[in-house]
Amino acid sequence: MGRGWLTRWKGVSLMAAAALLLATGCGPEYIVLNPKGPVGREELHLIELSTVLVLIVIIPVLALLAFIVVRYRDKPGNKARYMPNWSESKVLEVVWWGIPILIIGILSVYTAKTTFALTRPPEADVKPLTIQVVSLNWKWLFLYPDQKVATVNYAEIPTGVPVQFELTADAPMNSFWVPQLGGQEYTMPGMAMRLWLQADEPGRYYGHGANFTGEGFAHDNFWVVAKSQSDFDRWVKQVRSTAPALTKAGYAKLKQPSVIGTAEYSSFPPGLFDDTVWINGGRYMPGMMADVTGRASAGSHAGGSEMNGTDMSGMDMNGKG
Amino acid sequence: MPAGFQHFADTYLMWNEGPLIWMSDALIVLTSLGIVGALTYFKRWKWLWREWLTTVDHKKIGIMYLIAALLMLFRGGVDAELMRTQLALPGVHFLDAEHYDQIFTTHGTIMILFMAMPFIFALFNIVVPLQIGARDVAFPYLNAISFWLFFFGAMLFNISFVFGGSPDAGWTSYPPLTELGFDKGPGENFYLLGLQISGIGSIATGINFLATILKMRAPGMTLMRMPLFTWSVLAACVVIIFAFPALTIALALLMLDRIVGTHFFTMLHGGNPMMFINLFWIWGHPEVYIVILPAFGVFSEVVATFARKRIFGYSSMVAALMAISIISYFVWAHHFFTMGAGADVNTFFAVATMAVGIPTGVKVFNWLFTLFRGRIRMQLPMLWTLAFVPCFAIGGATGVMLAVAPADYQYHNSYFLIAHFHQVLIGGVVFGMLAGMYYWWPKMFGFKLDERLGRWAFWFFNIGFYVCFMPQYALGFMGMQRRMYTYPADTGWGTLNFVSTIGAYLMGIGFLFIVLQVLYSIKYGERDLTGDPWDGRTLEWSLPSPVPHYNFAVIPTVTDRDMWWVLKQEGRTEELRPKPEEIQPIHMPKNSGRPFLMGFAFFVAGLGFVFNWHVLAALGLLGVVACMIARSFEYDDEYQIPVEEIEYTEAALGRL
Amino acid sequence: MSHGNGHAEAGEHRHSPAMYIVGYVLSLVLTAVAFWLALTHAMAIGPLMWVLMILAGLQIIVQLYFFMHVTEGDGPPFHSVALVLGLIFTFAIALMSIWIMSFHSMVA
Amino acid sequence: MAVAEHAAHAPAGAAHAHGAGPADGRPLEYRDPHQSVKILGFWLFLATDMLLFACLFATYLVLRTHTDGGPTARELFDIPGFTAETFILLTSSFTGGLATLCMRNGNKKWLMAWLAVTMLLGLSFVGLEAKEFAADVAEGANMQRSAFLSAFFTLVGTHGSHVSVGIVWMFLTLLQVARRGITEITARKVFIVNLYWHFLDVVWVFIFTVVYLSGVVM
Ligand code: HEA
Ligand code: HEA
Ligand code: CUA
Ligand SMILES: [Cu+2]
Repeated sequence: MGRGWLTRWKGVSLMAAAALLLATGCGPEYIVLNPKGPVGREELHLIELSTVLVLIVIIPVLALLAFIVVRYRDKPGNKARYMPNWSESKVLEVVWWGIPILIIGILSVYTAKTTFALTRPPEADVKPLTIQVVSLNWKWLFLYPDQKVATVNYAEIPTGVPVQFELTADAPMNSFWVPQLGGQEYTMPGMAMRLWLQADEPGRYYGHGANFTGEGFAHDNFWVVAKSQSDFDRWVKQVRSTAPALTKAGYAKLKQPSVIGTAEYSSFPPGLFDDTVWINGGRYMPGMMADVTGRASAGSHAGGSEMNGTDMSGMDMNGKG
Repeated sequence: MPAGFQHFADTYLMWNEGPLIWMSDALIVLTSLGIVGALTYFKRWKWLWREWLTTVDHKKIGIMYLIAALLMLFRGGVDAELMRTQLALPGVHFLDAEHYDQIFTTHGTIMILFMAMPFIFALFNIVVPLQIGARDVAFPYLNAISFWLFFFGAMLFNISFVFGGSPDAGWTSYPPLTELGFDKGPGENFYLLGLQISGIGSIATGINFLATILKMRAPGMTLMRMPLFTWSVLAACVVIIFAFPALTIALALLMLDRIVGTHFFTMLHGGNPMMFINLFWIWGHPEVYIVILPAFGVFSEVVATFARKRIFGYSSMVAALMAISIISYFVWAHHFFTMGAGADVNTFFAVATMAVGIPTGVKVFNWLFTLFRGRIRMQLPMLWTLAFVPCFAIGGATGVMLAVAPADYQYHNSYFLIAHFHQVLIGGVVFGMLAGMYYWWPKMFGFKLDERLGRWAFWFFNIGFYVCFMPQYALGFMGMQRRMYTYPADTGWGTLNFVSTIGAYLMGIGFLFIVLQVLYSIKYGERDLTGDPWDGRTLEWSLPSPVPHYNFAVIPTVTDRDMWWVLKQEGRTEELRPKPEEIQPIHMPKNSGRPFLMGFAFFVAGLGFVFNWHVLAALGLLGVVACMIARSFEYDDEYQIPVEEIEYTEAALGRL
Repeated sequence: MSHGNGHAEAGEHRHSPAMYIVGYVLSLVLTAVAFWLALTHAMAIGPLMWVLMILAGLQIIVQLYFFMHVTEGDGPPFHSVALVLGLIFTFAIALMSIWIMSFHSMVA
Repeated sequence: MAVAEHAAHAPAGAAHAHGAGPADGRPLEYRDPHQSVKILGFWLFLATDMLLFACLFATYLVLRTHTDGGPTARELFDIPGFTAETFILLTSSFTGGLATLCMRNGNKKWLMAWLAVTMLLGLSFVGLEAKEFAADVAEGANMQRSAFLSAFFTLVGTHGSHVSVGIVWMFLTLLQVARRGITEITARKVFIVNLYWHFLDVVWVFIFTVVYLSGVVM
């Protein structure tokens, strides 16, 4: 058994080392660890920082355990000290209440900072692009309110431009996740959330719904395609001129549960996003419509809001955070 | 076939669902026939009723919980093996989406509510009264009710697989996916009612053990002399009584939505699905601490016993337990950091969550320093405890990483999360419960479990664990989401999934060794004649194994922490033997069939609600009410054990 | 001794009818004040809510002390500890749920 | 402390000699540890019940404004109605308290009388509430109408069904007192059912504050 234990701890530390390796170096298939934009990078920094901080405590714990088990085994002739009644030590207690407090303290500060930072656009001086995202069963509808085009199951974005994704669902709650660009955010019926992402290099980035939505969930992926601004503009023009329009009826059909490929539309019913949010309960969210809309049909709903009279100032809907 | 039967078979027996269901159907029918046959053949029906179904003895109730937990571990484990088989390679069609969804849902629900919960309750029941020097729990009758509510709740949940269809929206069961609009089937109703019924039982258990620990301690056993396992039960019960009501409400409201047509969580008419998520985790997070705290208690007992050393930093340990149980109440939103409730909300809950790591760390260090300068005996309970430390430390550390809200945006709902919680649930709860089972097994049954087979189980399960779950962290970084029934080859997830599946099989083999070990030891296991096979420290080891049903012939007067150890050191063990002149008649609660009937009535009512059969539901509820009223008028619920009988029993055990 | 009429010994009554009457009057007064404040719109809505909640809090104390005999019991007051914890959690659930579900963010 | 509790399972004699001595100054229901532990158990139950209501309150508060174009709180609530309910329940809490008082004085007749009065007050409370609900439903304000109404009916209805259970329970207790007189067991039962009753009164105070009063002023 003695040897068994030694090899076992070796095994564990080997695996820990392997995990570490995976977490730092690693091939392109580790998409979370190979971010292609500022948001994902910032999150990766935090992942790295937290890994290092917890390892500072965990590694000594593992080492100590290995040492103790080897040294204080109950075997004949073991000369290590045996103190059956030694059970208090103020100094030690202070150490192991203190060190974790310290580490958690440091981690908390960085967590707070980044949490707040991610609610702001990654780049302040570039005019952001807005894309509205509606998760459906089991597909993703992307609406470009300024370009007036729409796509299904893929979205094109220009590189170097902060993209403001406005998220909602017209189906059970899902989660919008493009690991290489940054972390996810729920898409919820009746809610319009905001998620800032940005791609720095051209590429085709894997995206997937991350919150279970039923039978078709496994096939609920999409792509975010980043290209230069000029390529992006060309793509918009092309969609506008060649693709069919998304009509109300078309949307109703899209909404039916199904798994489909990609599609693009040269236009979509104005206010589609806001109406969707509104119908599914958005009218109960103070501040939400004021923030998200301002563009489309908010005005027509303003009178109906049940939230009249409550204090809405400062209640800004911010996706992240 | 008559049309009526055809319809019945299609709707409820799900005949067109394929071989998986047929096999389970056949298995269940065969097992039931086998049990009925065996009971009849050996003329054990009466015995079953008298000794088990009507018992109010905490030790027997504990054993029934234990059996149920092991069975459910098997059922949940088979689910896990099925899932892992399906995921071993990309694009497999061993299970289709529908069945896979059902299986991960039942796997998660069963493992947490019908495996982990009864396992901890098993140990509560078996150990707590013995450790504090009591004859039974505060409310033995209620204790039996708790068990039968758990049992029939679990039954209701489990029959869904072959009768009407399983739930398939995850153990978290988020609406609106679980609202009628998206989920017609009775599966979700099974989930809601099965959990509701057993949840009521859990609340009662929490109250019962809290009252027991606060009020039934032997003279001299002050709070700060209580064994740490009892302390951990106290802490867990505090969490139970304050957290479970949230589950009750979450389930009740969703059920109202489904059955009565209200709009709490629907998409239309002003419902707010997020509120369910909120309520669910108000319970759900504390729930994971409910199951881990008793495991912490087990480790504290085992570490001290097998290192032959006083537990290090006892008061710190107590403070840490209480701190964990209170803080655990203020962290629930970390399960939905990505809901976008606001940077302020996320920051608050992130910091609170990380803070739990501090008292937990204190416990880890105190265990280590209990071992330090001790003499460590590598017997099975100790092995599992030693395996727990690294496993839980790593799992806890990844928990802290998840608590970093912005990082969680990348981990959430990925296999990184799956790896985290299996590491704490298996490395913490399952290892802990197994350690406890091995430790107290002789006390329950009077024999030890075979050491050699146990080691095989241990190594298979442990190595299997790391092989299964370490790759899942990596899969998380590769962007693999949870709850996908299959994935395409070009994702590159195939290799690691394959490795993970191998690990799961190894764990399965480990479990088979445990089964083998139990069967083997029943026949050949080393008998425990002293009542103190591990050279223990606390009161339960002063009693013979198995313990007579009145526990202590004479209630001891406690003078120390680890009193039994101290007495042994000073050669004063005689003090805990009953002296003839001190023996007096003992009052014990009478057996009652009513808790069983009441559980059954709940089951009937539940079934009625599942299928909207209102008459059946009403009949069931009527049965429940009848049981309660009958109890209200019951005055004569105790009997007396005469002195002669006690003397006779004790003499036969060689203690007089 | 039959149980029906015994135990009337004087010393054991810490609660005279006076206690109950005081409790009742207090609860009536507190309620009346709450009604009056609310129905006459005597205050702005924000402060009014605070005052109403404080009045309700006082009602808890009245019921607990005058009617429910919280201060009694044998052994340490475990039940009071449970109540205090329960109250803390109650308010935590209610207030934090509102906080979470209002979905507003502190940053612009 | 633990010494006293231990009597619960100490050999018969001591624990079961009813009335461990009149001079020990403890009320009847606390004298037998078998009974007094049930009182603690019941307090713990009240704590969990409190959390149950906490969750319902939280849900109500979140869904309060989600009226889906249907009736709002202000339109729905009937001020004289809930005022009457409030004062009836407060009074019943008082009479329940008097029942405990009489029990401690060993006065079986008045104990039963006050319990009966309390029950009657409780009944009239439930009756008024049922009437209020029926009126609401008649106006089309049923619990399927909107999330607000779902939450309202569930919260207030849960309280109402607690009160109904309390009435039945009080009745059962009353029967037992009538049959057996004031014993350690019946005393404990009376004490506990009254704890329950006062607790429901407290919950109601919050319902009229958070639901009704806030509803009509907002
Ligand atoms: C027994 C069960 C158990 C336990 C004990 C824990 C313990 C912890 N968990 Fe875990 N958790 C689950 C079961 C458990 N969890 C489950 C089931 C889920 C997912 C549910 C689902 O979605 O289906 C989950 C999900 C989950 C999430 C949500 C993630 C997401 O959905 O995106 C988070 C986020 O904060 C989290 C954090 C933590 C933390 C910080 C701890 C801490 O308590 C851990 C503390 C322990 C240590 C830290 C190790 C020991 C300490 C030291 C050795 C010294 C000090 C260390 C440091 C200073 C770092 N857990
Ligand atoms: C205490 C809780 C607990 C325990 C012990 C386990 C144990 C295991 N779990 Fe589980 N798991 C959960 C709680 C738990 N799990 C929860 C809460 C979820 C989330 C559910 C949800 O998303 O809703 C989950 C989800 C989950 C998933 C993710 C599914 C998905 O999202 O798609 C996976 C995948 O690998 C998995 C695997 C396993 C494995 C391999 C084991 C192994 O430890 C099992 C070991 C096996 C046995 C103990 C039994 C052995 C069986 C036999 C002996 C039969 C022999 C047969 C063969 C070998 C084929 N679990
Ligand atoms: Cu969601 Cu405002
Ligand atoms: Cu949690």
